[in-house]
Formats: sequence, C-alpha cells, structure tokens
Amino acid sequence: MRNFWQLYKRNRSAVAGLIILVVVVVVAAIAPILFPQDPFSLAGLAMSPPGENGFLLGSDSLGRDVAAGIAHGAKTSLLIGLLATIVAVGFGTIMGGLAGYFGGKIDDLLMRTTEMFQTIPSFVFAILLVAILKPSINSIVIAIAVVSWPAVARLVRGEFLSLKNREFVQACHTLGMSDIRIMLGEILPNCLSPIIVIGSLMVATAILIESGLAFLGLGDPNIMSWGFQVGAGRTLLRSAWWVVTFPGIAILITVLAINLVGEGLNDALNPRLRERQ
Amino acid sequence: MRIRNWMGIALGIVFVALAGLSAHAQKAGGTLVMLVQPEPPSLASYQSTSGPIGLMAPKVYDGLLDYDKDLKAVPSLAESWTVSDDGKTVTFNLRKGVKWHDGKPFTSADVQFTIMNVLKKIHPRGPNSFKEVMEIETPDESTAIFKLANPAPYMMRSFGSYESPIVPKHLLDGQDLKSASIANKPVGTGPFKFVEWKKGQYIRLDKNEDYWKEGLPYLDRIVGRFIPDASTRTAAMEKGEVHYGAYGAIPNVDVVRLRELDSIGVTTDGYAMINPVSLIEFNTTKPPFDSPAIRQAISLTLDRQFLIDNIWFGYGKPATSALSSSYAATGLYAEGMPNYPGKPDLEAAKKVLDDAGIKPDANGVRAKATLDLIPYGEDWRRAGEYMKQALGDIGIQLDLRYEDVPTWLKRVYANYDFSMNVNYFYQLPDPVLGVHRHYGTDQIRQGTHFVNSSRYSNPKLDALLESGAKEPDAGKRGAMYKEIQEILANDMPVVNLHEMKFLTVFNSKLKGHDASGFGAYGSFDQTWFDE
Amino acid sequence: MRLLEIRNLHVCLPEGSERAHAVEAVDLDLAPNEILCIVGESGSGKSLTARAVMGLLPKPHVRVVDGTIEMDGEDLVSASDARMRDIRGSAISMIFQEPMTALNPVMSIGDQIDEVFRFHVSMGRRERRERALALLEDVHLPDPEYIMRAYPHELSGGQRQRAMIAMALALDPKILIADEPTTALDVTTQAQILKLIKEMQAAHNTGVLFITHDFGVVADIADRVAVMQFGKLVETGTADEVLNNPRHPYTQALIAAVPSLTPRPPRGQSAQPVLQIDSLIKTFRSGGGILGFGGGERIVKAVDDVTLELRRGETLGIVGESGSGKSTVARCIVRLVDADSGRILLNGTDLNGLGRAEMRPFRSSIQMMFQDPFASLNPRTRVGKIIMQGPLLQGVPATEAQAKARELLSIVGLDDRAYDRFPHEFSGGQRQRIGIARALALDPDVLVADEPVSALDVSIQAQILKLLDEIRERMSLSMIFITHDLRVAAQVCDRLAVMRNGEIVETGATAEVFKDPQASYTKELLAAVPGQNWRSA
Amino acid sequence: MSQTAKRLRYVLKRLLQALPIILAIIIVNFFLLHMAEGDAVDVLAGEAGSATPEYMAELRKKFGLDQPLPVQLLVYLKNVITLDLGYSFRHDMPVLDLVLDRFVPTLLLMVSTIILAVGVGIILGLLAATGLNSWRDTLISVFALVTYATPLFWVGLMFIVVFALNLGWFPTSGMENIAMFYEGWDRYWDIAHHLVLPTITLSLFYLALYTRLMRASMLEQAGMDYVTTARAKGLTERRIMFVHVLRNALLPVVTMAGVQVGALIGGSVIVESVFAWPGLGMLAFESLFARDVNLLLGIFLLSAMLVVAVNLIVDIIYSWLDPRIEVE
Repeated sequence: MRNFWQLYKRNRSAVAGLIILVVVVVVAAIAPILFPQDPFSLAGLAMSPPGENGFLLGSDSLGRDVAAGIAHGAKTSLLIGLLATIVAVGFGTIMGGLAGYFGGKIDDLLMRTTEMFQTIPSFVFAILLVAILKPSINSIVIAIAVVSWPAVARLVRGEFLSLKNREFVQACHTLGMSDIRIMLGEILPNCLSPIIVIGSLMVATAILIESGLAFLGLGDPNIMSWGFQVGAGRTLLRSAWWVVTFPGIAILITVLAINLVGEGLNDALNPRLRERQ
Repeated sequence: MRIRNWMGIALGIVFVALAGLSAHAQKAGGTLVMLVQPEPPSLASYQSTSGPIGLMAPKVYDGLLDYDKDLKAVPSLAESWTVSDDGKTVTFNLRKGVKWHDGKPFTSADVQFTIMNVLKKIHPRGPNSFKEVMEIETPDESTAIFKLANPAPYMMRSFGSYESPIVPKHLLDGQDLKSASIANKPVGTGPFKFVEWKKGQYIRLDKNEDYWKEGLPYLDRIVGRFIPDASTRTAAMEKGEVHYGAYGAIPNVDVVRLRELDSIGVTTDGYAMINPVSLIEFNTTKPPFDSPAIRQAISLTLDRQFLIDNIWFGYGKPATSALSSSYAATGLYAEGMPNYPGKPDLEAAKKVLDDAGIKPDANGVRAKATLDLIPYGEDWRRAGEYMKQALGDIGIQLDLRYEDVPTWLKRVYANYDFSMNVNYFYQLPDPVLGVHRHYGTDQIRQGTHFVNSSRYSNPKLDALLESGAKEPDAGKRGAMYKEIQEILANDMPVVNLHEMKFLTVFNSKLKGHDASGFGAYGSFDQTWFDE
Repeated sequence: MRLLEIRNLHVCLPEGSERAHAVEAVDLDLAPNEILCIVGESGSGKSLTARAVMGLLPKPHVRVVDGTIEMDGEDLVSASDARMRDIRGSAISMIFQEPMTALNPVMSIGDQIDEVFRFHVSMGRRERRERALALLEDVHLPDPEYIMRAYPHELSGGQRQRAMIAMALALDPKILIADEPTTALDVTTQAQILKLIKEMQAAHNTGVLFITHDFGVVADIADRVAVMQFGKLVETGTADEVLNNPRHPYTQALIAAVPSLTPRPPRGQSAQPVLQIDSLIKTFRSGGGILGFGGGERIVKAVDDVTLELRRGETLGIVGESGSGKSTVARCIVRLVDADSGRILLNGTDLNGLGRAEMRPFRSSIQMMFQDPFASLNPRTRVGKIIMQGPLLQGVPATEAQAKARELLSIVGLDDRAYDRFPHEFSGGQRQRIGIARALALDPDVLVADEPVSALDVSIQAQILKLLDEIRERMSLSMIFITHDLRVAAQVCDRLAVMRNGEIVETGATAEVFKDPQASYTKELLAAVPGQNWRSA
Repeated sequence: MSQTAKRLRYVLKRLLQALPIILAIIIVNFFLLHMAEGDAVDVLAGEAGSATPEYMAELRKKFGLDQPLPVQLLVYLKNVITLDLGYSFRHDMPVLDLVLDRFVPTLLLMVSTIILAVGVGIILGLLAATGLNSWRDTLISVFALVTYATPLFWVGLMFIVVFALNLGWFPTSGMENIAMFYEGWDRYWDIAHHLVLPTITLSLFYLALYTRLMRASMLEQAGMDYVTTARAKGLTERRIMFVHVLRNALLPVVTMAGVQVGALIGGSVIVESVFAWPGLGMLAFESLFARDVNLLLGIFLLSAMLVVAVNLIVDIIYSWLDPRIEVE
C-alpha cells in the first residue's frame, strides 16, 4: 500500500486530480450543511448574476441558487457515475471473465454479444433505454451501464485469456481447484489493476453521458444533478451564462480530476509501466 | 330562399383593389426562410392540426374564407356567401377561374368532397365543426349550398385555410385518405406551390405564378427550415439566416434579448384564432383530487404571475376563469370568478383544505401526488418545478414525472393513469370548438386525446353546454356561459393557469406577414421584403 | 594492435537500486579478428558493458560516469550523438538475443537492411539492393529474393538471426557485439549460428564482443574470456586459461556448476511401472469460427501416438527442441490438456477422460513443476497459502496443512519467515523452491517437471537440481523431467525419450543414448551441444 | 488461392459473421421498442390534435400494429430479406428512402470527424510523445483532457456564438444555404463550409482519446527492442520515431477508431441537434419519440451495416499496416 502511494505520488497531476476529487466528494458530503435548504427551493430573485442578491454563483430563472444546486448535484452526479460504473464493471467482468476463461463456444457467444452492443450506436441506445424505462436515476444508471459494459468485458476477457495460461493458474488446476475458485481467487485479483483503471475513467464518462442525456431532456426531474442544471439552464446560456456555465465547469473539473486520478492509477498499478521506470 | 350578401362582394372588390394599389409600395421577390419546429409529420392539414403543418400548409391551400386581424370573415375561394334566416342553409359563391397547382380547375365538387368526405371524416376537429352539415348541394360549378340540421353559428369561424383547407377531389377521390401522396406533396390553390421536402432540413415552396389574387404573392419562395435546438434557432435568427419564427420557435428568454435589436421585431399578434390557455387537469375519479376542495386550494395557491414572469418572461396573462378573457369581445367571458385570486392566497387555500378535512400529518403533508408534465419543452418542466415548490407550502407533496409524448398521451388519455397533469389547450375562436371538449360528459372518450380526461361529469353543466352551443342570441348566450364559468370555478375539474402569449419573432425587413388573423398560420401572400 | 580499449568503466544505476554501479572499474581489450566472450550470470553487468560501448545505455538514469571506451584511439564515451550514430551500424554493430523482437515487425527484412546503407553510405537503390542480396547469400539464407520481401514473422528463429547478422555485417564493421545471440534458439540452430558468426568473423577480420552465460558456448567460440560478477571483472584470460584453469573462486564455482555431458551412473531401479502412457494423441486446432466459416483452420499434431512408461523411483527425461511436443505430453499427463485419444494409466487407472470431479482424488498422486519461476506463483497470494492450497482442497484440516507447509519450506531450504511473504520478494531460485514445496505438499507419487531449471542461472540451476535429487530420494518420487538441455538431462535422468514433431524417435537408458544414439536426430542433437570437447570431467 | 480471391473470401466471411449480430440487433430493439408505452398512432393522433379511437384503430390496422408481436416481427424480417425496410409510420414514406436520404450527411460528418480526430490525434500524440515531459507534452495533454471533459453541447453552442455570430466565419447550422439552392461546385463548397463547425465539435471529444492513445502507444513502442536495433544501426532519432515507432504505434489507434464508429454515430445526436445537421442520429432520436418502429429499426440496421463496413475497412487498413495480420 505504501509502495502504491509512493508510485502514485510521482505523478504530480494525478495528485492534483485526487485533491480536486476529494474536494468534490467533501462538497457533496457537506452540501446539506453548506446549503441546508432544498436546492429546488425558490430562494430569491430570479437570474441574479453571481455575487448578487446573496447568490455566490447566481440564481436561475426560477430564483434557485446555482451554488446550492452544484453542491447537492455533486452527490447525484458522482452517485450516478459510481453506480453505473459498478454495474457496468460487475457485469462486464462476469461476461469477459467467462468468455476469456472458458473460451470456445461461450467465448464466441459472449463476444458476439459485446460486438452487438458495440455495433449499435451506443448513445442512441442509451436514449432508447431511458425513454423506455422512463427518466429516473435508476433508468439512467441502467442505460449508462448497458452501453458501457462491453468495453470492460473486452478488457477482462483479454486479461483472463492471458492469465489463464499462466503457470500459476495451471498449477491450481493440477491441485484440483474448481473453476469458480480459480476465476475468483486466482485470476481476478491479478486483473484488478486494469479494471480499476478502466472503472475510474468510466465514472467520468458516465457523468458526461448523464449530462448529455439531460441536455436532450432525459434527466430525472425530481433529483438535483449537474446534468439537470445544465439541461435546465442551456437555453439561458446567452442571457444568464452562469446558470449553465458553473455546472458545466463542475462537470469539466470533476471529469478532468477523475481522468487524472485514472492516469495516476494506471501509472501506479500497471506493472509493465512500473518495470520500465 | 337565398339572400345575396352584397357586403361580401363589396368587400371582395375593395380587397382586390387595395391589393392592386399597394403593389406599388411593396417589392416583389426574395426568399423567406421561416423556422418550422418541429419537423412536421406530413403536410396533410386536412387530417392533422399539428402546429408545424399549420405553418406550411396554409401557404399551399386556400380556405373558403379568410379572417382579418379582427377575425372577421373575408372572401377567399368563396367570393361571397349568404346565411338563410333560419340559419340552416349556407350558400357559397365560389371564385371562377381558380386552378389547382397541377392545372386542373377548382369547382364546387372540390368543396363538397372536402367537407363531406375529408374534413367530416378524418379531420380532428372537423366532425365537431361540421357536425350539423347534412349535405352539400352543387347546382353549378361555382355554387356550394350547405344544408344544416341545426343552426351552427360557430361553423362560420371554421372556414380558414388552416382549419379547413379545400383539397383537390381529383387527387383524393377513391383513394385511401390516410396514405394519399398529397399528404407529403400537397397540391392546393394557394399562393405558393410545393416544390421539395428535404427531410431533416427544409420544405421548399415556390411562388404560384397563376395565383388568383392579381400580383400576389410578393415572395418568390418560402423555405421552412428545421432546427431542433432552440439556442441554435436564436443564433440563426440573429445572424439573419432565418427571417421568421413563430409559436415559441425562439424561446422567450432569448426574445427578451433579441427585441432590443433593430434588426429584429417581435409581436404577439396573430394568435387570436387559437387562443391558448395553460392548465392543470385532475383525475377527479380518485383521491386526492376527487375532492373539489383540494383543486380549489391549488388554484388559490399558485402564483400565476410568477409563472408568467419567470418562465414565460412576462408574456402571458393570468387566467381568471374557465374561459379566456379574449372571449370578452363576444361577450362570453365573465369576470370575478371565485377561486381565481389576483394574488396567491395561501391562508384561504389552507382553510379550504382544513374545512374539507384534508389535514396535515406530522410532517405537514396533506396529500401526495405525482404531477405529469406535458413533454412539449423545457418551460413546462420549469412550471412543474415551481408548482412542486409552491404546493409544498400548503402540504401537497408532489413528485414530477416527465415522459416522452407517446407515453404521456397513453397515460393521460388512454389509461387515465395520472392524478394531476400540466397541459395547454387551444380555446379557439369559439368555446364550442375549444372549451366544451374539457368538460362535457360526452367528451369522456377514453383513447381520444385532448378531451375530458378529468372525467368530470355534471348533468347540469352538460345541459348548459348544449344550449350554449345552439343559442344564436349573443346576450342570452353570454348569460349561459356566465353560469357555466361559475360552475367550473367552484368545481374546478381543471385549473386554468394562464392565457399564453405566443411570440412571433421576425427580421425587421420582413413586412406584411401579419395580414391575416391567423398570423403564422396565414397564407403569406402579402408578405414582402423591404430591402 | 588493439581495436577496443575499455578502461576503468563505471556505469551507474538509478538511485534506489540495489547497488550504485551496474558496471564498476572494468578494463577490457579487444583485438581485430578476436572473439572476446564476456561471461556472467544475470545481473553481472555484462550486457550493460556491451551497450556502453554502443552508446545505447538507457539514459539518463543509467549512464557512464567514469572511464573511457576507445576505439582505434577515439573515445566513444565523450563522442557526440552524431558521431556515435556514424559509428553505430558501420564501425560497430550489434546483434541481439531475441531476433523476433529485435526486428521491426512491420518492416520487410530488405527495408531494414537497406536502412543501414542509406544512413551510412551513399549508394544507388540498385546497388543497395544488390549488396543486401549478397549479404543474405553470405549468411546462407535460402532464396534471398524472398527473404528481402519477407517480414520477420514469416521467417524461422534461425533465419531471423541470420538476417540480423547480415544486417550487422552490412558495412563490414570492425567490431561486432553479440548479446546472447543464441540463447533463444534451439540447440541445433545455435550450433549453426555459432558457426556462422565464427565464419563471418574470420572472413571480415572482425573483433567480436560476445556476451553469454553459457560456458559451453564459450568453449566453442571464444579466443579470450572475461568473467563478470556484480558489475566487476573477476578474471580475464585466454579461453584455455579460463576454462581449464580458472583462478578466481567465482569462475571455479561457475564452471563446477556446469553439468557434465557424461551421464551419471545408472541407479538400480524397479521394473514396476507407475505411469504408462499408451498411444497418446493430441491435435491443436486454430482459426475457424463458431459458424464454421473456417478457411483458416490450422491443425497441428502436437502429440502423435506417444507411448511411454515411467517406472517406480526412476527419472524419465523427455528431451527435444521447441515444438517437439514434450511440454504437451507433460500437460496431458497432469490433465491440463485433454488428449484426443490414448490412455494415461496411473497405477493402473486410466486418467484420460476422467471428469474434473473424478480426477480430483488422483490429483494428489501426480503433481507438476513449472519452468518460469515468475509466472508459476500467483503474485497476489502469500507463499504459505500457495503451498497449503493443495492439501486444503483435498480436505486436509487447516492446522495440519499449515504445519505441513512450514515443514516443506524447511525441506526446500527456505526460512520459516517465507511463509507470510509474497512471491515477488524472492529470487528466481527461491521461487522454484516454493514451486517444489507446492508440488510436494500433496505427497505425490509422480512429479512432472517441465523445464524446471531452464530459466535459472547456472549456479542456481545446480542447487535446484541437487535439491530435486535429494527430495526424490527422500520421498521416493518417480519423476518425468522435461528439458531441452542435454547436459541437465545427462545429470538427472535414468532413462531418456527423445521427441521430435510430436513423435518419440528414441528411448533408452541415458548412458546408452549418449554413448550410442540410434536415431539420426538424436545424433544431431548430441553433436550440437556446445562445448562438448571442452570438459569430460 | 490468389490474393484477391482470398480477400474476397475474407470480406464475404466477415459479412456473413455480421449477419447474426445485425439480426440480434433488430430483434432486441424490436422488442424493446414494443415494450415502450404508446405507439406511432398515439403520437400521430396526439399531434393531429384529436382523433377518435375508431380512427386510431383504423390507422393501427393500416400500419399492421394490430397484429401480435411475433407476427409483426416475422413480417418485418421477411421484408428485410427482400431489402424492403417497410414504411415509416410518421413520415408516410418508405424507410429506405428516408434513411438513404440521411445517409450522406451522416457519412460526411462521420468521415470528416474520423479523419480530423484520428489525424490530429495522431499528430498531437506524436508531438507529445516526442517531447515527453516538456511544456509541449504538458500543453497537449492538458488540451486533450479539457476537450475530453467539456460537455459537447456547450462547445457546440459556444462555437456558434463565437464563430458564427461574433466572427461570422461560418453559418450557424444546417447542411447548406437553403435560401440559395446552390448547384455544382458552389454547392459542394457551401456544404463543406457548413460542415466545419459540427466536425470540429464532434472531433474534439474523440481527438482527446486518440491523442492520449497515440501518446501512450508511442511511449510503449519506444521501449521495444527493435528501437534499440534501429539505434544500433545508427539511425537518427527522427527516422526511428517517424518510421519505426510511428507505424507500430498506429496499430492500437486504428483498432480504436474501428471500435468507436458505433459510438460515433450515436454520439453525433447532440451535435446534429445543436447544428441542425440532418443526420441519422437526429432521425433516430425523433423516430424514437414518435415510436416509428420501422424507421428506427431501419436506422439501426443501416448504422449496424455501416459499422460493419467501416470495421472491415479498418481491418484492411490494419492488415496493410501490420503484415503479421493476414486477411484470410
């Protein structure tokens, strides 16, 4: 662990990313303390510019506090990113693991399935899923996960394919270990690093997809998120730039930070890179 | 017995003369690019009243009549018309020498076919408007005589080209109306001919050189352009790539900014015919909205002016009754209805609820419900978000639901699986056409859109609606409608929110686009560019 | 006359490494037409010395910090980058261990040779092409026209190395540096390449700096020898001096560790078979898809009708070159690979065709040891647990399995503290010991060892072989020992089976096979073993 | 077998392999779409204003929506075999005509985006990798990250404001100047002019991906043995980077480009919406909300075929770049 941190620390931008990310998480956690009121509440004069009428980052067309929305929305956006990633990574790992481990017909079938998902225009497919399942946090998470898992499956399959022929795995076979135990106990722990890396980047992508869906009017109307703010404020871009720009910057910074952290993780966890240094 | 309406003829002559005179002042030529949003499903205005169809089709088709800015009927395909004393016979004298765009002559047979075989059959409002028309006689090629079962004064408001386009019999007769090729390639008698529809991009109409109005139209071409994103539409308008956008094509928030520019004009004229009102429909058959008290409380609580100021940026007028105040001209609108306060009255609302026994629980919640929002744009979402906050103040806790159009239509009008729904309706120039459909027991038609989905049923009201429809005397009719409005203000099956003001935004060089009472749904034959 | 003079060479390592200098105070001389072998085990600094000469150290962390490298009186350490580029490829050139990765996979051999001419001499396209063809002819590559157009993957390992040599000799360099050029090759190919290098060196009067870890190779090729250990030069001298009369204890120990080619005396053995392999066949298919739009399906007969017998207490060696199918036989025996047909009788029970569950009870009787000490242990599992896994799976109680694991650690010569550590904390030899402990934890009757010492340095190799020998005695194991190295086979195996292309070409007692090989292939193999004239002790 | 025959055979094989995938896409989406509430008739009637249930039932019958689902599916599949993609309920036109009409704009946007994103991505990645850890590398990396993290629609709207309104260099939206109805070369020029902003906007996101991938790939390849060989041959660093490393480093980028075609078509929805570009993405979006099942399935079918075709082209490019891969 200490070793990992040493390696991580060497990448300065990754450390910066981590700091930003921690700040975002802290803001999300203490949002109810910072802004005790419902972020949807009509807090004051509509379309106040930043700094005026008691609004740090201005207010939107209904007089809602943009800053409060960003703080409360951080939780939703991170949650959507995290949940969608967990679902996608979980499912993708299972599919890719089975395909890579067993090979043959199972591999063919599962890989054709992922190919199918990569052949469908993915964003349109996500829109379709949200529309059919009706816009809510759940359906957004499901839709993002459904279009994201094939990438994980391909990665995990590759890892399993190469690891299953490693001698330590063969040694387990000669000990009579069951397939499940070999997959979970022997192979999986050894491909966690790339999974963590792809997962971290996927959180960022999920946040972007959520904002894209919200832009097209497919957000959850009851829950404050950055996507919601962006979707609600986009027509105000020219009249009240702050309504859409600040949530947009929040998305940008968070996605940026997660990417930096992902790259840092990659540097620190990827043994090939490590050996080279 | 027929009485010639000399008045009609005279008006016609004056009109043509005026058109001829003004041709000196106005310049011919130019291409008008207008925003059409969203892309229409077809151009079959004879079977769909869809807004974007209304923007393009009336340029191609003519109606029997047209309506001026005061909504007074003026001649169009009919040079003159007479109504018999008993109101049961209407005779139209048709213009001679008019040709369809394909060169075939226009005759009374086309009128007969259009009304009896098309509009009465497949037009969404036609069966209502022409309910009383039993048959149409065509003694010669230029005369059409409508025989009615009962007098139908409101019918005379339905002969515009948007509402009742006259379509070519020779292209439709004997065909399946629902899949005729003129749905996508209209052939009319109007000032512009259909040329091309590039899906996803534009519809192109070119000047009809043989138009029956001498010297008209001025424009060489009209192009209807589709731009899905509102901000982009605004930018295109600002840059002068498009010249005209109506029906909210340019969002109100941008209008506030654009109206300061010299190059851009803004008007709220041209919507008198459609008379739109926003409202909340309730499911009156199940709790919590089966009680009139809670519906009244909602009406008392909502700050209509807030909605107008913050969501529609000042364009609109708070609703004060079931009927729009624009009916004041015809004497049908009644002032001072209960439960339509000038300012929100939370105390009164709470009292109404308390009296009805709808008390708050430990968390201050009196009722919970889901508010469905009409999926026709962001404004309605904002309105819903406001209502959620406002009604929370009196203990009505709402969840918002925003689904796509088919899901929403199915939920509200087919499955009745809703409790509260934000919507807007066109009240049209007569309540029989636009208002009755909300409230009549006979309008509880499961599976039909935009009718009485509240399933409010009141025999007393039904009787009043029926006699109000037939009453030719304006004074008596006004009294009947006052009673109707009182009943509706107390029972509140629908809470009217505000009388909407649609905006037309146009390039200042564009003139004469407001010649017709239909505004954007007009023919644009007198529209021209002042370069 | 000296071609190359290295004086007091110091190459530093990045901060935080085990030692400060990779190469320390090295002095070397190379004369024209001389082959100087630098010998040493991994980490001795022999490769970096060679790269320092080429100016190819992975700068900036690894660089020359002191000393001089003079070629014909010109110091290469202080030479400019541009000057070094001129020298590289023309005056000094280099060949590498793994010709597959050392050649650009997406460039034809012809283009890669052509580059050398283009960058160092001005010649017309035609002339360059003719020179290249002549070079390929010189290194005895068949059909040079074809080789010119071919990509590296289309050639065999030996052909690739010949192409590399052709490229290196293109401009008739004064010095050729060969960094373990035959290590990745089969023994017969190795012999050919060594012959070629000697031939070319003689023809061009080249000074060759030959890096190797293999004393057999040294004996065959060297004029002079330099021995390195931990970055320092421990001994230099003529080949004869160093090989036959080493003065430094390290050299002595190294040479002593080289297994002798003289088979060890046969042991008394029982005639009772433990394991019988009968008509074993295994084919591999590749290509072809789920719907059978094959077209590209390839069928390889990896094991073609192999029949073998392992007697109780003996060590049966299976020897052969890569691709001979020896490893596949081993994997079929332990059921890592399902054979197509044939029988594998363990104490009379046919293992072939048993399902996973049916196989489980027999797992403890037959165990395997793997080649790669780095790949054969799960990097995320503690050593104790690795050893315990087998017994636990067989239902042995945890405390008992733990005790057993600790005991085994001491048997294989590891500290008890190893129990709680991770594999990466151990050296290659130690890891092989852990691998042995894992295999022994189940008290097997039969141990299948697949090249268990090939990846190890020669001194470690000797230790592991000794350990295996002790354990075999102590636990009365029967062993199948797969190896490509005839020296190792001579010292370990009681009987030998020689495999080629999936078939067994010869079996017999080790001593007899060595003394009087029957199959021509066996003769070829034996003849190719490097350094056979060197030592008979 | 001759090389050409081999290639043909390979192409055929790949197309055959794609068939089950495309079939699965149709079936999955068919059922998904029918799971959704409401159908095309509801939308048409809703738009028309008001329609009686009888009229709607008649329409359903006309569209075949009154049949049981499996029957509808079979009828659809049967038609597809004869290259009849059915009738769009909403547009009252054959789906094939509609989709082909939108195909050219989609292809234009897609191809120009791929060329721009991959091309510039490769160059930037190359520049970053060759100046490892210099200010150039940092600048390019930051640029890549920021473009990746900025929401697309925001970029699009900003481009319109800056380049179309303030600077007036480009039109705000659309595919051609429809007031003019240009012909011949003028028209091509006009379309190219309209293509600039949408292409740049859509490219930015992918550009970032390719830049990062190219940089990583260059760094990885720079550590390979053959690079040492090249140095040992006395080649210049320039030659090593641009001839030896570059070609090898391109391989993963090319693979990635192939994988992303599917995402590209979908990802263009937002750009098409912002710039009113008449592509398939927007059409898919609209047809989804109109429950125009036939049309949406047609779009999925066509875009799947497009993805398969592009992947095939990518494979051929790949086999051309990498002689180890044989097209067979």
